[in-house]
Amino acid sequence: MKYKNLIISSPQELMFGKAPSPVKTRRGLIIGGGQVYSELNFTLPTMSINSNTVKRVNEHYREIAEGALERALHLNSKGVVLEFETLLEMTKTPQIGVDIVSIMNEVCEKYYQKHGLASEIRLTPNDLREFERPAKQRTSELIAPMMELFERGMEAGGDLVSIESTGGKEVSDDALMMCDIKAIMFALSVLGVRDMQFLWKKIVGLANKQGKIAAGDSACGFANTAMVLAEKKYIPKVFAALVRVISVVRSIVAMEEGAVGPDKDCGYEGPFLKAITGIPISMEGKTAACAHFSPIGNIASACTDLWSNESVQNIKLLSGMAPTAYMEQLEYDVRLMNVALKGGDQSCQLFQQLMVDSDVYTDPQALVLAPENVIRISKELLKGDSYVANAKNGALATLDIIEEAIASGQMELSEMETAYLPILREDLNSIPDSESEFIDMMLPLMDQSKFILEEYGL
Amino acid sequence: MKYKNLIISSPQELMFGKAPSPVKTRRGLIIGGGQVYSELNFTLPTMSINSNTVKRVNEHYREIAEGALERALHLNSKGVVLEFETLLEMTKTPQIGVDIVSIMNEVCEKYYQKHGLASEIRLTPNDLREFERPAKQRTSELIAPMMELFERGMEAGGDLVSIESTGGKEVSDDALMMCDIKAIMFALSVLGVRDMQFLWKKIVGLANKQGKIAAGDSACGFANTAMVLAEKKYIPKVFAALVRVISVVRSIVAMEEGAVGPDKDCGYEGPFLKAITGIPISMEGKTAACAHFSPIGNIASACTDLWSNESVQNIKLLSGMAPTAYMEQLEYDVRLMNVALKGGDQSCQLFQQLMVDSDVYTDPQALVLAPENVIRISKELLKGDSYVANAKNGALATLDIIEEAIASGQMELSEMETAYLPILREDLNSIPDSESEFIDMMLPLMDQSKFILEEYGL
Amino acid sequence: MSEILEKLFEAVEFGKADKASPFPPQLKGQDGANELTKNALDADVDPKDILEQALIPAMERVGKKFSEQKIFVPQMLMSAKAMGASMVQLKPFFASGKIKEKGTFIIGTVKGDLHDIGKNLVSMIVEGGGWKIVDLGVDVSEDKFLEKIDEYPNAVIGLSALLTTTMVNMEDIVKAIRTKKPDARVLIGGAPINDDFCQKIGADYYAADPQKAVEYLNKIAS
Amino acid sequence: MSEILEKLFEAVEFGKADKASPFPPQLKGQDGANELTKNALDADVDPKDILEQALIPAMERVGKKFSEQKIFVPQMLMSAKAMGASMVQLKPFFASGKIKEKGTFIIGTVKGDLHDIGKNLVSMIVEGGGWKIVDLGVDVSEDKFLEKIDEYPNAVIGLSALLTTTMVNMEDIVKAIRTKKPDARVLIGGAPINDDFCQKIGADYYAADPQKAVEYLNKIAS
Ligand code: B12
Ligand code: B12
Repeated sequence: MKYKNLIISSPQELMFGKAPSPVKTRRGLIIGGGQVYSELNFTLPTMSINSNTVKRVNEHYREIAEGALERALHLNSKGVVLEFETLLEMTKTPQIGVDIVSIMNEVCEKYYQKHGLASEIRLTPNDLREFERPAKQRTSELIAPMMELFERGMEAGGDLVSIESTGGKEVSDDALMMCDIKAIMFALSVLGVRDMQFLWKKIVGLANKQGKIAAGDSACGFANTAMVLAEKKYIPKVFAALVRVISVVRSIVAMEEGAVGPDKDCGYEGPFLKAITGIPISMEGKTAACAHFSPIGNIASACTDLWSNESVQNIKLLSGMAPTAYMEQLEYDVRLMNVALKGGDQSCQLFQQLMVDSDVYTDPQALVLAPENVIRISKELLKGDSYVANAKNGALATLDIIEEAIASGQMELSEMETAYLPILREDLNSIPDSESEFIDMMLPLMDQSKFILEEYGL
Repeated sequence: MKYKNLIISSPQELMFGKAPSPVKTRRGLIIGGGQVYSELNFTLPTMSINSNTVKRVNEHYREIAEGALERALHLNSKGVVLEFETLLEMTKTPQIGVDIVSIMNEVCEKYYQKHGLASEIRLTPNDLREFERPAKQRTSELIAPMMELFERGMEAGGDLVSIESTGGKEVSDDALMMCDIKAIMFALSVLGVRDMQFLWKKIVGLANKQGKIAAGDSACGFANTAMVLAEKKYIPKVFAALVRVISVVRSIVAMEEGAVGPDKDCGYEGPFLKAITGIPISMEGKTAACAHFSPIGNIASACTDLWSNESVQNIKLLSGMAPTAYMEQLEYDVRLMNVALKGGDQSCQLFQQLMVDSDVYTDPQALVLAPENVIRISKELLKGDSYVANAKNGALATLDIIEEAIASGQMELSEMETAYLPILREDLNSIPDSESEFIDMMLPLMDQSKFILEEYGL
Repeated sequence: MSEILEKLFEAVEFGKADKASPFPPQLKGQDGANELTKNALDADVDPKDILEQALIPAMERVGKKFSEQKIFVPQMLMSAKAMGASMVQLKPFFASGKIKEKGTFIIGTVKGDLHDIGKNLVSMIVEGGGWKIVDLGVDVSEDKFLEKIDEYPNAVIGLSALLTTTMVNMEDIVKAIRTKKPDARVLIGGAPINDDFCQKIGADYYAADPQKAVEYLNKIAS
Repeated sequence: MSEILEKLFEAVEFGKADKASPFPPQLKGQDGANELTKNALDADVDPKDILEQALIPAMERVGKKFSEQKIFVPQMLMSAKAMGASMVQLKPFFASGKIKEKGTFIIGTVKGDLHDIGKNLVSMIVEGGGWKIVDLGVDVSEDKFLEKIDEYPNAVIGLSALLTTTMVNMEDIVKAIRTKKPDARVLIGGAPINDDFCQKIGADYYAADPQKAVEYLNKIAS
């Protein structure tokens, strides 16, 4: 791993709105430069996307952008990021995605020119490669349309680019359901890392060519999925907490390849990435209740630079369209943080403390996001000589932190949960530090029809 | 007016979660006793209510209550109020309303018995009298079903009762659109006050008979309507701010007749009522963006005891049902306040200051809700010898506050807005302190076919 | 445009109904729409020109200013009153058929629903656009609509609803109208309504705001 | 119930597939479902009793514990594996027709959609309920469904979708099924689905979770 030392090594400095390496955008947002902005996410209502409906699809996105920016303007917003996370058809047929970017960019430009409201589009194409099983991560023909959408989407006005890439997911899907931490380690710290290296080299190349911003990649299919499953009580929360930490070594590869942030929201590995690399990040919490329920509603905002709602359909609520309503909610959340920032260190610290105290001992997934624990875990995530070792050390530190919180009586966990702790520790301890040894250890245990080693450069 | 002195006379003591006269409920919530609770509001999706659909209607309410309480439980909620604001059919045919109360009460009881989660139902029947024009406020046959729903609904498990009564609305509807402040004064401080006296004597009588809690009456059709219209830029915000303050003398009549709080959310006159009478209150702000947009998203929570979302339909979002999602959002908001309360005076003060600073100078309607201004205006609202004089004094103080904020450069208002200030002041100054003189002055100016003086005891 | 029509335009734009009216302050003491219309007619200006060159364009400008958020509702209401004051003078010409409204617009809030602020705004702005308005008020049943359609067989019908439990009543009303008068145009609006709903219940058009309603109506009229 | 069936019940409930399996720790070294089934058959226990008195009730208990949130998915998966290990022994009796599944359940995630975690859970729990499962995987087109319906003409069909842009594909699939086999029962599920949508597209039943699906299927089977 490229990073050997933390950029932020004191918990007090891990603060919302402030990142050591802020990202400046075309229309003048300075993300991480002392201000938190809203990042609005949205999607279509129930409908199909085809040549008959594409006009209506476009109208939806225009309406969403107009409604959101009009509301943001009315609320004296300091700036907005609109995340356009595409639906499959929009990546499969890049023209559809490109057109939507153009439409929204037009709206952004209008509000910028007419009213001085700065906004920027984050374009997040789909990782189509998972349509093939076993996945052909490097040789698939589906890579071409993905790259086309990145390239032409940036030309059309997408200034930040991200993806939720899926390298290793063919392994992690089952591993999550079986709570098999070794398989998760294999999926993320071996396959995931290797795929990220392959993919992000390309993405950064495309972005640099156009002077655009390669932002980051969130382990959605891993860490977010684990959280949703834990929230449904399908898998233990302690397991989900570990998955989050392990995903850091995978997601950080984007930065190693040249991504500069803001990291994407939904995997919640952002705080660790911020501590280690200094980039600004996006997070989501209570105001993403439209998209999924969460055990980390407040603590998620403790050190974020963008505040997101993950996704909401363009449907009508009593007040107006749902994305407009969520725009308002995000703006008010963000206002509180910005007022605190204006008040100086003490008021930020106090407000952050409220966010942290609010959730920290209610769930191990919240616990690991407390700035103090982020720093402690991040240190472990750097110590070793391989991604595998780093992920393992981070996960073990996480187990320590959970066990300490239980031992001190601050966190209560059910028997069902705590029963997993020794098993997880034992499994983690059984993992060697060397990648090749780890691969040798895992291969016999796995269903090798599910993934193709060559597609990961192995 | 009964109240001659403020119960809370220092802005520092006007704090969320703490009311001088807390309200204790059957299942042990202590509203205003040092803790803020969520108040979830909800309504049906698009559908009609009739004998064919009533089964489905009931299912919706059961689903809403189950979903919300399950989520609240999962989030370690300290307690919840479910506001059941009826739709017309449920008051017209009280049996429908009563059945829904029973169903939800059953769910509340289950969560209480099985998991110790305390919740309570606030029952808010409709004011049916506005179906007749001119309204027969005292002699209408529609009063009978309203009272039946109050009475039988409390028996069925509605522990808090409220209403958004409409006395004077036949005058205020036009007055709002014409920005006629004198007519608003007539509607609220003459007609509204008199109707509240008539109505709340009855409601308090019914509640006391059953040992239930007569909670309060919010000037929704006046102050909330004004806010929504101002938010659409249909009428000036300065006008809407005045309407809110004037509505205090109308809504406080509930307390004079024996209501004890928590006051209802949507008129936002609560902070003044809390300062004057010491009762706990409910407010709504950013987390009511599902129901209407708001210029007071954060400041609204500065001194609230319940935190509400006003209303959301039982429709599906990506995460689950919308009321469940809003339950989560409210709970996280409330957690922050409760953590601050736990931290003691200093942390509460600081958090409240963030809420206030966040909004205070963005809109005159926010300005009047700053604790300092609430206290200052409340003092004026007590000074006179009549409701008319009190409302007038409160409104004039509000104008002073707005003008001072403009003069000091802290608040910017457009010309369109400021042009109204001298006109409003002149109109207010022309109003005599005596009710009878005021009536004599107004009658010739008004369309008397629209209201019946006798129905207001005049 | 003649000077007198220009003045009338101004009176309507700024809401000066008649000389006695104290509004707007800057026109205090001057003739209002009522007097100016009378003067124009006395000076043999064609009532059609009064309507089409002064009143309707003035109200159009007012509607535009409103939708651009440059004026508040009360100003628009004053303009509507001024237009009304002018209409009093024009009445005989409508009666004789010399001039005509663009058409008749029947509007009401559907049964069970009492919200009328939005509906009233729509009426006002459509009226300013040169339409005859038949406002049935709130809580209006199918029967009442049908009755009025008998009276004004070519009218366009507008339905308003603000409650999710009453918007479904629109469907009954549209059905009833279709049975009686299959070719009648029905326009719907109100906060919970949208295009999909409009299509679902078979209404002709959904307008999100009064401006859109006027555009649609004018398309029909032309 | 005989002692051996009780033990088999326990092996399935706690997920002990065979003697070699290290799970669950408390049954380490003991016979698993595979061995116990063989022993039972050797002892002439009626295969029907094995199925109906041990396997299915054990999986029912597991399903209940899961829906009461007393166990996590991995435990349920282990039980499913244990049941599978028992089934290996019972296979000949299914083949000979001596014992029968309750029916066949064809399940798939609809075209365009790759979410399968929910679908997989449903398969597993329905299988535990005594149904034969034909899992078509993800991104499944009408044609693939129809093909399998040819193969299993009495099967109940289950469709899963997690995306609002793919749930609409259910409608096409239901239509295609209806054309080919009007009386086939179609059950749908997935996070964005609800009752109204189910009615709208003419599917037979919407199940919010696997338990509800099993209840519905068992009603059909009986
Ligand atoms: C995990 C997940 C993924 C994983 C999928 C892994 C996998 N192998 O399935 C990954 C990361 C790959 C993924 C990808 C995508 N996802 Co996704 N994903 C989720 C997530 C987080 C959880 C879904 C889940 O597994 N839940 C747990 C299971 C157990 O629950 P369930 O599926 O609802 O199933 C239960 C019931 O519904 C029912 N059931 C389900 N099926 C059936 C069938 C029958 C017959 C019956 C009776 C019952 C039944 O029983 C199950 C058990 O109780 C959801 C968020 C959410 N709130 O749901 C988003 C979500 C569904 N995904 C979303 C999106 C947008 C995507 C992507 C398009 C993202 C992108 N831009 O690339 C891609 C699309 C991929 C594709 N073509 O399908 C959106 C959908 C938005 C929309 N407009 O519809 C969601 C809602 C996330 C969000 N909030 O924005 N996703
Ligand atoms: C004002 C108001 C009231 C006032 C009504 C005063 C009046 N004379 O109209 C009062 C207080 C009386 C009231 C009462 C009730 N209300 Co109310 N009310 C509102 C409020 C705050 C604003 C509505 C409004 O006037 N908006 C301003 C106008 C200008 O906008 P508009 O109506 O949308 O109209 C515009 C467009 O829609 C369009 N349009 C409208 N009609 C038409 C028609 C045509 C043909 C066209 C082309 C266009 C068009 O043009 C207009 C101008 O742009 C809304 C909140 C909201 N977010 O909308 C709740 C709201 C509509 N009310 C609500 C409720 C529940 C009620 C009550 C049932 C409350 C109770 N429990 O007693 C009662 C029901 C009374 C009844 N039988 O109808 C809910 C509805 C929830 C639901 N399930 O549907 C809302 C959404 C409040 C909420 N968030 O919970 N209400």
